[in-house]
Amino acid sequence: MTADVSRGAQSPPELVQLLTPEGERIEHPDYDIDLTAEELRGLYRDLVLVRRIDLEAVALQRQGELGLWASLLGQEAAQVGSGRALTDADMAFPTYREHGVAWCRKVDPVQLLGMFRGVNHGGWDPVEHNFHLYTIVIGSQTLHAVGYAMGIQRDGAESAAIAYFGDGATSQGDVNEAFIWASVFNAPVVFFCQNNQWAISEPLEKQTRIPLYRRAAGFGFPGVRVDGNDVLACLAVTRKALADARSGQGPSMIEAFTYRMGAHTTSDDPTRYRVADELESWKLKDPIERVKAYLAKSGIADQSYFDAIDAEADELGRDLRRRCLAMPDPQPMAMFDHVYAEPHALVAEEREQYAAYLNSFEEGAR
Amino acid sequence: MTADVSRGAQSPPELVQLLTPEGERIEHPDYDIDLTAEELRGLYRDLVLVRRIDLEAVALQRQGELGLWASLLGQEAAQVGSGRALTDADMAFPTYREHGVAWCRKVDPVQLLGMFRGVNHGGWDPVEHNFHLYTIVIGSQTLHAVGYAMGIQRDGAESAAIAYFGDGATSQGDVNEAFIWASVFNAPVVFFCQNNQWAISEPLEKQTRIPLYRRAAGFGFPGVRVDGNDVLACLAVTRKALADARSGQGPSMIEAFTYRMGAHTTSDDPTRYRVADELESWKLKDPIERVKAYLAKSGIADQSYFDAIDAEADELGRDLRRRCLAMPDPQPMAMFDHVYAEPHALVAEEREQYAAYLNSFEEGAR
Amino acid sequence: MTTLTLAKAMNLGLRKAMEDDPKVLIMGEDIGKLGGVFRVTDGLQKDFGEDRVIDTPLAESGIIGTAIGLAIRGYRPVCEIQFDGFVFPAADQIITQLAKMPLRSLGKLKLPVVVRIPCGGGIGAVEHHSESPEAYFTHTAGLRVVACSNPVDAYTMIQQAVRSDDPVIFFEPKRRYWDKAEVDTSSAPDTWHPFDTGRVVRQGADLTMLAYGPMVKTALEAANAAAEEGRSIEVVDLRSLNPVDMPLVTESVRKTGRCVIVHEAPVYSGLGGELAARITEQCFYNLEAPVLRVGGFSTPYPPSRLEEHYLPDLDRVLDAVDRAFGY
Amino acid sequence: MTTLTLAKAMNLGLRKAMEDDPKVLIMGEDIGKLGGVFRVTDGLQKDFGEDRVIDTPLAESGIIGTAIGLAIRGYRPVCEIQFDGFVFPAADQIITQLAKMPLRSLGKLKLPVVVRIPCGGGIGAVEHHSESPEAYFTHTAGLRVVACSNPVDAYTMIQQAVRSDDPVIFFEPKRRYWDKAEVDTSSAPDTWHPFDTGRVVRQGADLTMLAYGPMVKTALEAANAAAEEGRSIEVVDLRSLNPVDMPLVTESVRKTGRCVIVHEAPVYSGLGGELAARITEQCFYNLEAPVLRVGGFSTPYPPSRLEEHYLPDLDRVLDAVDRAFGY
Ligand SMILES: Cc1ncc(C[n+]2csc(CCOP(=O)(O)OP(=O)(O)O)c2C)c(N)n1
Ligand SMILES: Cc1ncc(C[n+]2csc(CCOP(=O)(O)OP(=O)(O)O)c2C)c(N)n1
Ligand SMILES: [Mg+2]
Ligand SMILES: [Mg+2]
Repeated sequence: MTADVSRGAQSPPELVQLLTPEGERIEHPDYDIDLTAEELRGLYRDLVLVRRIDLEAVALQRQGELGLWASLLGQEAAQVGSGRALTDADMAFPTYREHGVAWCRKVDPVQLLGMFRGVNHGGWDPVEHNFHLYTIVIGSQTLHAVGYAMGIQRDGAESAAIAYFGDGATSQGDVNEAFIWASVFNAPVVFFCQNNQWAISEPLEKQTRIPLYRRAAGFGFPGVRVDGNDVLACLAVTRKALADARSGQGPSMIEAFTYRMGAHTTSDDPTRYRVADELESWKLKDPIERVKAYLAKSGIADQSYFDAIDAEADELGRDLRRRCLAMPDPQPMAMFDHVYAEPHALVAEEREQYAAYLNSFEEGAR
Repeated sequence: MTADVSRGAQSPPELVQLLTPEGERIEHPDYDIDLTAEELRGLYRDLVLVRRIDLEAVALQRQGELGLWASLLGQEAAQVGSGRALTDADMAFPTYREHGVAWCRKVDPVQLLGMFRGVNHGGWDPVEHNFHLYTIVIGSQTLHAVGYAMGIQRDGAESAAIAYFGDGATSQGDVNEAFIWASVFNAPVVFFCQNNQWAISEPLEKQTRIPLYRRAAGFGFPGVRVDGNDVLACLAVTRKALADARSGQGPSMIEAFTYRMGAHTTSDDPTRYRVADELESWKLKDPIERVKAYLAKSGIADQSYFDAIDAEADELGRDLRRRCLAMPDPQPMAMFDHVYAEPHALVAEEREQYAAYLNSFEEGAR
Repeated sequence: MTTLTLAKAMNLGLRKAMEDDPKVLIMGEDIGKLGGVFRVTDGLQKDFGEDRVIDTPLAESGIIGTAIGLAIRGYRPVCEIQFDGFVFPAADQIITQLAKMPLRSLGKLKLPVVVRIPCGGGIGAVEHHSESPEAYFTHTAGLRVVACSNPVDAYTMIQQAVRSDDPVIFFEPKRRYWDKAEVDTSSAPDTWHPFDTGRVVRQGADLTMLAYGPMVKTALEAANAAAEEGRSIEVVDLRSLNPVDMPLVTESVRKTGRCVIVHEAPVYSGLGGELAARITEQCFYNLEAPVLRVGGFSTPYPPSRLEEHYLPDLDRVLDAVDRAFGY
Repeated sequence: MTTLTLAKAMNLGLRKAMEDDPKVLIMGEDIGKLGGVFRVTDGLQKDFGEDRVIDTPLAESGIIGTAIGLAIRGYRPVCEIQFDGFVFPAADQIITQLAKMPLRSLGKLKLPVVVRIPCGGGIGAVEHHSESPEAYFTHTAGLRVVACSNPVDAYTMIQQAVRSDDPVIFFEPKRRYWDKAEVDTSSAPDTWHPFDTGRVVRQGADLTMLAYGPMVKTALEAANAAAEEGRSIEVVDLRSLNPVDMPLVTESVRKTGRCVIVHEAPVYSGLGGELAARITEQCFYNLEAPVLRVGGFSTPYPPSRLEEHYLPDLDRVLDAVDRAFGY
């Protein structure tokens, strides 16, 4: 039988896990990780702060300060785990939901709000942070990541690119082309798929009938499924994949199996398409609670530490709110900036005409 | 280890073969086929006639009667084997090279010449023959085949669609989206990839680093590699895949491992990019010779039969040439026909103006 | 007569089309249980089943490509592109296949595929959710391109689009989805305004204003405002963008001698250029002023806090009217 | 001075660009050993290696998408699209990413990507190999769009395109690839005609004819023929299609009072409409006749035995000239 898959006769997907939902530390033959107490506390802090940023942004949207927000609720571990696996020299290509990765890349959270507030399409310096701008067109950024990785290759550098994308994105031609390019050129890129089970209202079955990490094998590189709510496992698995990439072993795919706890965005109403039970069962797998339980149990952190982090989170939230409200609206003429890097007669003409038009009001000509 | 593929540690691809290059009939545990002597002779006849059509077309191009021709030389078995597996109710979606499948679908060979002669973009009735028009934009037709298969499903019909494409095409987003659609909807479609090792000047390694049939597993359906120069194996494997599709078992992929014996098209010059040795080694695997040897050895046919077929082929070639030369050029105003199915003011206006313009010459107004 | 929002009128029009012909299918992202992000397909999957209202994988090329296959098999798929800016992954299937296959087959294949695209800005959205890509399609021979501007047209035109044997790109003005009007859902199709014609939506004598989709409302407001200054503006809702109802347009311009074209898409190389050129050619001796255009700038659609500057509004339209009268 | 075909001039221009800047890469299908189907990249892979002259997998979206990634990393990729009709699978990456990312990044990212597209008909090819898709890109803010018409421009403009920090869509007139001219390959870049300007290629007094790419030659032939009838036609090679050198164009039209625009792309909703509208607005009182357009019809590009009817030729151009003088 030369067919690789006989229909339905698949072994169940394995899941790399290092920390159970109950906060128990378990071993995995292939993925080990040895973190200091400080590093472990750091991960907890990241998770809590990132969730707080997200909650504050949701609140800001509810109060009309943002036009929209795409919440990462439930995906903190996938993002912090993978984000903390990156070195400064690695380059990350996010979707619109990677606020936790942005945090790890030292992007000031207020800069994440710009596009959701409608003051810009992307506020931070992608070069300074080695964190690309949010990409909204599903899947496009995976090709950018591969191209960037081809650049790393040509530079002879020891770094890697990582492409973030969702379960829905796996259906896009671009993502599949990215897989092909990466494997043909053996590019130093990690495909990090956060399978949060939903693409807006569409459940995973609308995109695939087998576990997503198995796609990778079909393109000739390794795929692994990791517990996306387990920050340690996400860190370990991503570290390994990045190390492989940096050392010339080519691409891999990571499927972080997680769950979108909230709505797709603040515009969405998930009660129309999914049952509450599902959400409840995933609450038991919360990415933060298990770390907290582990830290407490193992004596690495105690209540006073948790309280301090909560306080820091509250201050972060307050600060974010304050600075969000203080964000200046862009000037009308900014519309014409940066359309081209070099002078462009048509844009210059339109800019001039529009400035004159606006002026005509101020001069009371109308 | 949850990774499906460890880099490099792959089992070598198996190849379904029922007839060796030496014309020996061999057994395969999964694919059996039992053909009457007449059917076997029929396949030989198909192969010879199809090659003859192709050679005649190449000659017509050399003599300026066609603008271009995409030769199927070397791929006759893949096309006749798969084409003869189809029932009348099945629907085939070809590329620009499926002259052998066209033959099996009873398309008059002269109709294949239309687009290469520049008199039309596709001459036959795709509905009458259940053979879609040639598609030039690489990969597009695979989605059409899947959509058509979804229609079969909705009709509750017992037939299937088959999508032809090349090794190069596997890199296109559309082909991958077709895989995804087919698997998600369990559509009755067979993906028939003729891996002729080349996409114009690019060898297979530019499209993939693993055997192409393994792509299928990553999308959750079976993939099989068949000796594309073995008409019996191609027939058997395609029959099975079509039967599976028709009986609700969903899609499969067949990689027919073959070789493009000629240039990509008559415009191409393969000496720029490939070595003659490769061609020589593939000549030993010729798809026709092995059938002839088998027929002779097994006494199913003798020289007089072969001579008769050759004579038929010559007559077919002559007839094709005659009718090619007799093909009328299209009338200028035909340009405006069939742009829309319903009346369209803009096309009507341009048609009228152009007719008047042409008239002005005839009336000697200029 | 029922009072309907434009979105609801679309919904009822689609429902009617599905009832009338079992070959009509609807496909797209999130159109099933969710009813589409604008609820245009609300309730249809519940009533017509998952085989006729198909939530697809997330890939626009796949949506159009499989719709073409379904059409070859005899179905009449209506595809939803979730937002204007997401039509581009499907550009290849639309331009090289959907538009050209009927001619390629010498008329043996008809592709009655409708591609619905909510378009335009003004809803405070993030990037890619506010664009007006009609010119990419009006330039593509083989496609019909239409835009509805009000609930009555939404209800009737979507049904006409589904019945058309040609591929139709169907633009819906997303910021007008919640505008209401009286719609007669019992009217007979042969009483409807013909599919490929425009309509004078306001009579006037001094200047012709051409608009379509979301800008029709703006044009009407501008005409009302201009009326207060004593200027009589005729407003034409083009409705069909390929073909355009040139007899209607030129009749109006010959009468008024002035013309302003309004669309949200960037002016440069947009549909307005075609209309201006065509009108000028056909009405050369009637024009008192050049045909003027008001539209988006030659920049990507700006962040939403600037969109009021980017989108043609009452003032910018009136400014163009002033300029037209300045000649 | 060397006598070069347009294809060879492209080749030498690319070679020079690669020599001048190690960050310049070339990528596309069949551009390595084969040297591209038109041999424009002939010999480059041999001399610059497979890392700088990259034969890619067969997928246009992948080509542009990875080129963008390479540009973010600091490279300057020159992508070859094998034929005009195959640019559409890349439409999404070009329109939503390449064109918009610089603004999205508020100028922090520059994307010096060149997309080379052999365009136009007249070579007796099969479907999709003879199209003129420039209007899809001139309408897309964020892109520069240029077309060369002769070996000298081919040599210089491709180098200017590579040096530009903006994304450039670079059209090459495929049926003129074998046209020859004297090219000075030692000229200094600062002596070259500026990148975003047009050029008067024939002086004239009575009518301005605008053309670009493959139609420049046809326009010149028409002007010569018209001269025999005593009509003095000024021919402008636009060279840059976004932006267009409007000062040059309007200066000419103000002088001549008549204008004919010629392109191979379908007239409807094509670039000619934009030019006609713009010229009419800026030269309203100078025009003796409406700006007329000659171009492709509103049909898919026909089979090659009809292309002589589809493509603007001497007679059709002269017919438009006649009509322009008829006013
Ligand atoms: C090309 C394209 N089509 C459609 C959309 C609209 N859209 C935005 S998010 C989304 C679902 C994405 O799902 P997934 O990839 O799983 O990511 P998630 O939102 O779950 O993080 C869709 C359909 C888009 N942004 N881009
Ligand atoms: C979208 C697209 N890009 C490029 C081309 C030009 N082209 C024609 S055939 C071909 C190679 C196809 O290779 P493969 O899929 O292996 O099929 P084969 O020709 O070997 O049968 C290319 C690049 C095309 N037709 N369509
Ligand atoms: Mg998801
Ligand atoms: Mg091939």
